Amino acid sequence: MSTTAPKKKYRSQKAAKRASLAASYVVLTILSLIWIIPILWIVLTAFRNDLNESGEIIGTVTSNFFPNRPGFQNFADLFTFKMNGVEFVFLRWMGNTLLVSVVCCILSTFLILSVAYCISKLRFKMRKGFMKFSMILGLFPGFMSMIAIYYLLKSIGLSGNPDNPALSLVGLMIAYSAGAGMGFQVAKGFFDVIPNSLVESAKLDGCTNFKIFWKIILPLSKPIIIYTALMAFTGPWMDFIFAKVIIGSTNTAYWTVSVGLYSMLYSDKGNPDYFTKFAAGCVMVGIPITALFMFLQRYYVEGVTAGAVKG
Amino acid sequence: MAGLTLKHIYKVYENGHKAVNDFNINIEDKEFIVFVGPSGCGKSTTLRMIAGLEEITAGDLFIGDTLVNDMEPKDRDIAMVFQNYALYPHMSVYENMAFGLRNRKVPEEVIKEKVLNAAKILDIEDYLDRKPKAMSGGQRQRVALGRAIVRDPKVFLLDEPLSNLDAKLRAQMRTEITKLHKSLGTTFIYVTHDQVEAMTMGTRIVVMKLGYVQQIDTPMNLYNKPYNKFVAGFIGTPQMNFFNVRLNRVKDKVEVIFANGNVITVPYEVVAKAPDKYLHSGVEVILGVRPDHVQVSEKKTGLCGVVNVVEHLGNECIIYADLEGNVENAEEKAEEGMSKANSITIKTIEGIEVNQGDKIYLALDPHRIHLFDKETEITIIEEVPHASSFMGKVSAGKLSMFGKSVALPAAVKDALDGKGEVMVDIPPYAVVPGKDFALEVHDVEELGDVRLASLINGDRYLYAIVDKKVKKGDTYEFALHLDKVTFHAGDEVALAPIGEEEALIGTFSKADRRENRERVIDFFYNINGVPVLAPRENGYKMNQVEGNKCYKNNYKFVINRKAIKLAEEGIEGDVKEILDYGYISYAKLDVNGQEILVEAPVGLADSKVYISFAGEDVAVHSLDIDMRIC
Amino acid sequence: MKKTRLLGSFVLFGATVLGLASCGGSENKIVLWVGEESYEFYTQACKEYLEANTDFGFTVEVKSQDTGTAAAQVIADATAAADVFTVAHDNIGKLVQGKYVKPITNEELTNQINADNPQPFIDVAYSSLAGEKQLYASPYISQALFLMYDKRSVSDTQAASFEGLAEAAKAKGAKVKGWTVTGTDGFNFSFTVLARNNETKATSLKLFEGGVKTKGSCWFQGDDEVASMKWVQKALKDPNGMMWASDAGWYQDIQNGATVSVIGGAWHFKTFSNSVGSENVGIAKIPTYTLTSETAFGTAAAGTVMRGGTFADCKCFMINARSAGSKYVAEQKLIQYLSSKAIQDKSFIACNNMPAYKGFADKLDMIKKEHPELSDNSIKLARAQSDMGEYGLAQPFINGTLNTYYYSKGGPELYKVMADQYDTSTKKEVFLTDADIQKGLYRIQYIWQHGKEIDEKLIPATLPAEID
Amino acid sequence: MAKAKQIGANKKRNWFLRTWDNFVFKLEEFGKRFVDGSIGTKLSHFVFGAGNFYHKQYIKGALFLLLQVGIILFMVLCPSVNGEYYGYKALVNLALGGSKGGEFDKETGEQLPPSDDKLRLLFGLVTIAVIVIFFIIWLANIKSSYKADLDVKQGKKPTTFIEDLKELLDTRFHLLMLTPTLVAALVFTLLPTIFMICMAFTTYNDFDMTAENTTLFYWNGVNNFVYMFTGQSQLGKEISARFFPVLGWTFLWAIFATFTCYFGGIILAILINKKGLMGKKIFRTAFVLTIAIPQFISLLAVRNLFSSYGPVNTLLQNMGLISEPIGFFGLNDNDNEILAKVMVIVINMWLGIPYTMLMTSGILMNIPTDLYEAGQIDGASKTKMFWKITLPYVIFVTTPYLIGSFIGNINSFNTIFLLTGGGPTYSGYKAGGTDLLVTWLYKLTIENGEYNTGAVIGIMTFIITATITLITYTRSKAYNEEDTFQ
Repeated sequence: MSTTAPKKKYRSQKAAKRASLAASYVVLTILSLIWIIPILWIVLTAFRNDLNESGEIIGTVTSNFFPNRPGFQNFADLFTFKMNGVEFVFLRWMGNTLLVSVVCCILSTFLILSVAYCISKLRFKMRKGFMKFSMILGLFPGFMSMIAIYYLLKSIGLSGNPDNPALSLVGLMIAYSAGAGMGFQVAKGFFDVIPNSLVESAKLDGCTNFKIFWKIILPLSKPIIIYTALMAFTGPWMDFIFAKVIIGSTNTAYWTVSVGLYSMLYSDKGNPDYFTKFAAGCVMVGIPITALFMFLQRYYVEGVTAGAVKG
Repeated sequence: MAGLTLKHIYKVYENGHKAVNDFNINIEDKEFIVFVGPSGCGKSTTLRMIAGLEEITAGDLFIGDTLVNDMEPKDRDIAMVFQNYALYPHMSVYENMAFGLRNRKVPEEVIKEKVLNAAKILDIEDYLDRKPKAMSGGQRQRVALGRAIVRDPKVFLLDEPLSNLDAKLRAQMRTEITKLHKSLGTTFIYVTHDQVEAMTMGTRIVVMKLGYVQQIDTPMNLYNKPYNKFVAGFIGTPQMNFFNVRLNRVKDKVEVIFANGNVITVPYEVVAKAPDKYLHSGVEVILGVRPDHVQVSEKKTGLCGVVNVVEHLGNECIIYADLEGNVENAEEKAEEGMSKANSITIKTIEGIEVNQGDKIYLALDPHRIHLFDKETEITIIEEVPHASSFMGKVSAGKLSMFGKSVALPAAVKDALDGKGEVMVDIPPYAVVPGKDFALEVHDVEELGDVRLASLINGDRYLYAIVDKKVKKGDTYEFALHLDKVTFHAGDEVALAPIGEEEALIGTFSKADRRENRERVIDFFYNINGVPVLAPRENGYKMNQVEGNKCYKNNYKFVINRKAIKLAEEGIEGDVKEILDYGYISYAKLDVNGQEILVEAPVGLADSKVYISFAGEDVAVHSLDIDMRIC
Repeated sequence: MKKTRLLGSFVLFGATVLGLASCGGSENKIVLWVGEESYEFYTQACKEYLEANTDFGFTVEVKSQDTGTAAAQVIADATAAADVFTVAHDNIGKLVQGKYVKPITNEELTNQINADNPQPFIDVAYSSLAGEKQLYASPYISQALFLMYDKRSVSDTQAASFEGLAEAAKAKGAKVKGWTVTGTDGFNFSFTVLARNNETKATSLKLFEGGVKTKGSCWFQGDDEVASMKWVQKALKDPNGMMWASDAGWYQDIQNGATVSVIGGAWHFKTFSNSVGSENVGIAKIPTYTLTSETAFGTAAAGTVMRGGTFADCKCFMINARSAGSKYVAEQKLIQYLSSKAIQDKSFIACNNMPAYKGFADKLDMIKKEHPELSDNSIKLARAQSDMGEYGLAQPFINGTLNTYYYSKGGPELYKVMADQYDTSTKKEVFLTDADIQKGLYRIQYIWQHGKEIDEKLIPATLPAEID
Repeated sequence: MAKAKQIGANKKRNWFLRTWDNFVFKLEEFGKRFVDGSIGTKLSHFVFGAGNFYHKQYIKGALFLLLQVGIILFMVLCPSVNGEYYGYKALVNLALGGSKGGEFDKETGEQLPPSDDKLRLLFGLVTIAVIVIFFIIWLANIKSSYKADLDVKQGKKPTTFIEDLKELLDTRFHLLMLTPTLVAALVFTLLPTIFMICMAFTTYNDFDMTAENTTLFYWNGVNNFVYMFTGQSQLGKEISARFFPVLGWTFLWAIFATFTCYFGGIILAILINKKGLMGKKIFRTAFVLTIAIPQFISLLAVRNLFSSYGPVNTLLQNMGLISEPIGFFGLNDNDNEILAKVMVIVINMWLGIPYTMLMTSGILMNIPTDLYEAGQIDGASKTKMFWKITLPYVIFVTTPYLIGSFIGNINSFNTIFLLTGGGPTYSGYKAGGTDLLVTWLYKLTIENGEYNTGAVIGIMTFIITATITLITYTRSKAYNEEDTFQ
């Protein structure tokens, strides 16, 4: 019945919406796949126990994405993995890193929060000076100071000490936490959001500054406390340059897990055959940290936005 | 329970912005003072300075009679209710109210009793264990009040506490706060931008604009006798109508000529106190009349308009009308804040049959009109008129006025010889009992501690401050203190009056001296190299406000002329001339380039003279920013 | 200044004072660094030694530290380094010059070193500091490059010559390469630099001959070298010829069949056998290559058969400079035991370390009989390394500064650019003509003799030319 | 009131004059304090804590005294670590510079190990820091005893130690909170940074045995900088040839890395936060995964994924797109440098986008929705709304972050180091194709021990980042409104 006047072609809002939604679903799935593939590949490699002709497990990178013969052998080897004559070295690395990250988490969170509170809520003579000082110091590339820090710690026997190498872990803790205080910007961004009238009414109620911090500010800053603790905790798990210099490349038993994993492949003792073990190690390290992240994601997002907005 | 005194309080931020300028007030105990004004006028800053949350740049703040400038907020024994209530979100209502007392180590049972008592007053007993999040705005507002009450402080500070509430709740809370003030009997200082709250709650109101105090007075005085156009426009709703008009005196009536040609007349009595120059339609002035003082009249009046919009509010109605008469560019003429040259608002009781398009005649209540100077926007009908001006003839060293002629003292004679006709502005305090002139007393007004008499001189009045004895109808014999009078010849000033104060530029310094093995520091004002010992607390204040700069910068020292004496030695000044005003004579001195007048005997011969004054009489003003330091 | 700042700095300062006391090596422990592959063996050896000599007076702690980077560790932080450590002999110069090591003074040890070792190793062990020669190192492992090939694709005869390797590779695939090298530093691809005439075993190369740095002691512009360079340039272009190790590493190139053989040392053997499977491991001397009309030059006429050469190197024990008193004496006794012939044999049996002492090759068959459990691969390994001895050249070593000239300062990198005929910084084809090649070799020789590159303009027009 | 002529109105004294005045003023005040202070104060100029003892503040007095004795012992006894001295000897060594190394120990005639000259420079700086602290403590102890004098003069009792501690919890609370971080920052950040800066003015170079004299370390003024730009020394030539190409690439990298991640993150956030889209949580978790995994694991995973025999190369070969494996990350010498740079930026997007996406989603949540409704009514199309409402709002809010991330990217080390290790190496030069200033600095210092040249590069990087920060930061809104908004 083409006689009726042609319907004015305008896309009904509902149709347009559905089409654009469909398009974004497709795009998003592709993008998520792209983001997931490398991680998926490492996890799959961790479970790959393909054999070469002579029946041994192929440890190197191979062309197949999916394992022909999945199994837990790599993890088993990882536990008994020996490097530089040190038995069960991977477990020791995990232990060392856990110890360092727990101590750093406590120390750094305390330092960051105390500095952030001071800069955000207290007014004192050298306040702008301190902020500029911390900004400028942040601009220097860190490598050169690594050597100086190594020698500073060495002079108080906390690193490169042949008698008790375990002390270099203490040295690493100090080195990580020492710099933490200067990274107060994100926490300060969060404290700025807490209304000043709360602090002022507490002052009128006769509180000392300490009491205001302890009784009023801290109870209200659960998200930023968790964000800072999370960042401080995951720090030692990610750094592999600094730790190697402080602990020393011959001190294998006291390495952190990141230094260990990196050395498995790319140091002079590295061997491409260890790649599957490396993948297993990555999975072992990745799982706890990812779980922590997913669990605390809400606070992480809050920290990120608070920091970013105030800068 | 205590009063408050603020003397010359200034607040200047580092970037030079002057938030509060020369704030002076003396608050009695149990008063309910309201600071009102548009946002950014410095009202909250002043409140925060009283609370100690903001540092006072200069000036003295007394609570009771103790100086509290440097005292910690918690020691000032004041309580404050914040605009956003500032309740601790993680504490229950009970803990919120008890927090202050716990800090002061008050025993738990006393706290419990006080909190419950306060809760009863504000009937929030059954919310005591709730968290602030779980309560409405009004309830939270009450908790904030409760928190202040339990402290039973000397002074109660409230920073726009009702601005976050809805209209109905706001009205209800207004009455509750006023009731609270009555029951507690504490001094309240209340900050708001809502003039309705100010008018309904305050015993006295401070109107502020851009950091300057416009007027401090009771609500009714503000309503009826606004000091300037801003206060008039700010107080009262709907807003006062303003028109640019000219005044022309015709015998005992004064014609008010509108820009669009309408003319109305008011009795001369109403504008008697206005300076004469306004009354000859030479100068444009601003006429202000409140909508409630404009009535729709049956019979024809000089003012008529066409009804534009009518708003019925139940018990009264508001009519917006356009005045008739051709005004070429009515739109442009209306500056900011002025109602368009030809539109007027009228508030009348309900029941008047008026609807859009009707032509109505309007009658202004002559006794409720206000007139403001166009430039300064200050009212021209001041309670105590600034000055009354009359013509006078000068010939052969004699001045003939008021039907009499009197010999002129030397100083005036030299200034006026050959001027002939002069216009003389005579301030009320320049008329003193004496033999030179006599006029009949038309009326005497009692204005607080001042008695103002209006003396008839032809068709105008000379206003004079008189003592108890003078009554209506007497003939008052008086003389004129010519040094306080201004003589105009043509349009430039032939002889200006002599002010009360003198200003000298100098520096500030300190010196140590040993007094029984102790180091004692003295502070000095140095003018022209001559040190004058300054009071010690001024020295501390200078250091506090200006820091180390105080010993480097120059300052303006303002001294009351009465306090300046001639002495053997002191600040050297060379005499330029002697001004003899008959009852008093002055020496005009040049103190290294700065010219000042000092009381001096007529016969003073020597050309070089030394003047001295006491440090206590000196007020130090900063030169960089217009601020009185101490 | 506020009071609390003092508390903070006081606490830190106190820590510094206290910390100092705890530092410094403890007295009665000797720390020994050995290569990772022989870590177990030497731990066991030291245990046996201590049981045998109860009056030794020191405990010994063995740690594993790659011999390649041991020297760098010592220089970086001498106090944190071991008391006795093992380095490849090319590091001796640096360590002696920087006074990080102590000379060997023990009479018996000196005699053992002079008696057991071949002359090139002895020359290397002595070094001069401030003019006076002293014994610093005790060799215990010898090394030489050799060929490792995948027997599944290369027959033993093909492994004898590079042309054979190319042929085997061609059979496997159009793009399969004949052989690769394990690294691009001066040592690992020096087989063409050190190539010799297969029969006469002579070469026109002179590398600090007689261990002196005089005008004539270096010569790199000989016809053999030019011919070898032209040969290696062609080999790199040949689809089945030579390839550099890929980013994934030579190990994966073999495993994935990109190449069929690799030239490497004993320390690559374990990884190589893992990648192809121990039964497919083939070992041979470095193959020969025959010059063709394209690759011939001057006296190195077409048809001459050259064989790739190698450095005859050794790993040695050295003593940390901080050793003193009775510990210093004990350390030398321990070195004497660990570098004795008997222990060297045991270490060969346990972890394929090629002994350094003279005449080991002849004992090979006897050892094979006594230790049937030894795989014939390890025997072949030993055989290949000792055969290469004739074609080997002990790395030149005059004093600390010398071998860093040879080894670095752009020498090896320039050689590689010549071989690739492509300069990555200028993105242009270079060294295409014989004259360019001679100019390149001249520049490398200049580096050997002066430790820095010569300015382009100063190169004389007619080459080859003497350099003083 | 006769208007007094404005003579001598204060002209604005510039900053230097003002600081000079303050300094002179403080000096006079110091002199006066000595003259009229109590005996205790006078004594405290020489013996720390004397003033406090005089005023019966025993604990405080004891603390000051202990500090003085401790520092003097430190300076005189020169404690030594591995043969390197603190104390006055360190100062002497620092001034002399240049260690002959290998002196012979007098008693045993043994040859001493060479003094490690890095330590010499460091211990010299530590000693100078101790002297500065000594000076600060000296001033503090005088001021504290003078304050006690004033208290006595005004009839008050001098503050007891407990009162001082209480004061710490209130009026001087910021001191208590900042001191640990400040001390840590001074010792572990400032001192090492100064160490680095000084290093640029010495000949210090771990492995350069070619130096004729064997002194490893002596001050040679600005030669390092001169060498670098004129290429006199062989090393200088090498550095100057590569400095500007590397600088150019560092900027290119910072710009690309920052803006790709920034806009990528915004677009992704908008996609995910589209109304009516289900499964937001799942999608976001997929992306957040890359932030959760430690960076070095994900980067090494990607590096091996793209290696010659890894899945990607094999896939491309099977599909016939390429004949032999491509070196994506310039790990082999003659790989394509441009490809390496592009790949590094793409992988950096893979790492950076989730972070900005999270941040933007947080911000998108609090864009007032009525803006969009108004837009819809005005008939604005989806894209118009993006350009006119969403983008301007997000950009306005996140400008401080943008600046921060730009600076971060100039110093971003992991991505380049782990993926390309500096990219296709240039024959003879240390800086490779994709080397940033930071990775090049790492190669120079940690790998090759050329500390002085590394320090020069480090200082150059600082100067560049500092100028950018100053220009953008001071003009940005965040700086001047920093504390007014609260």
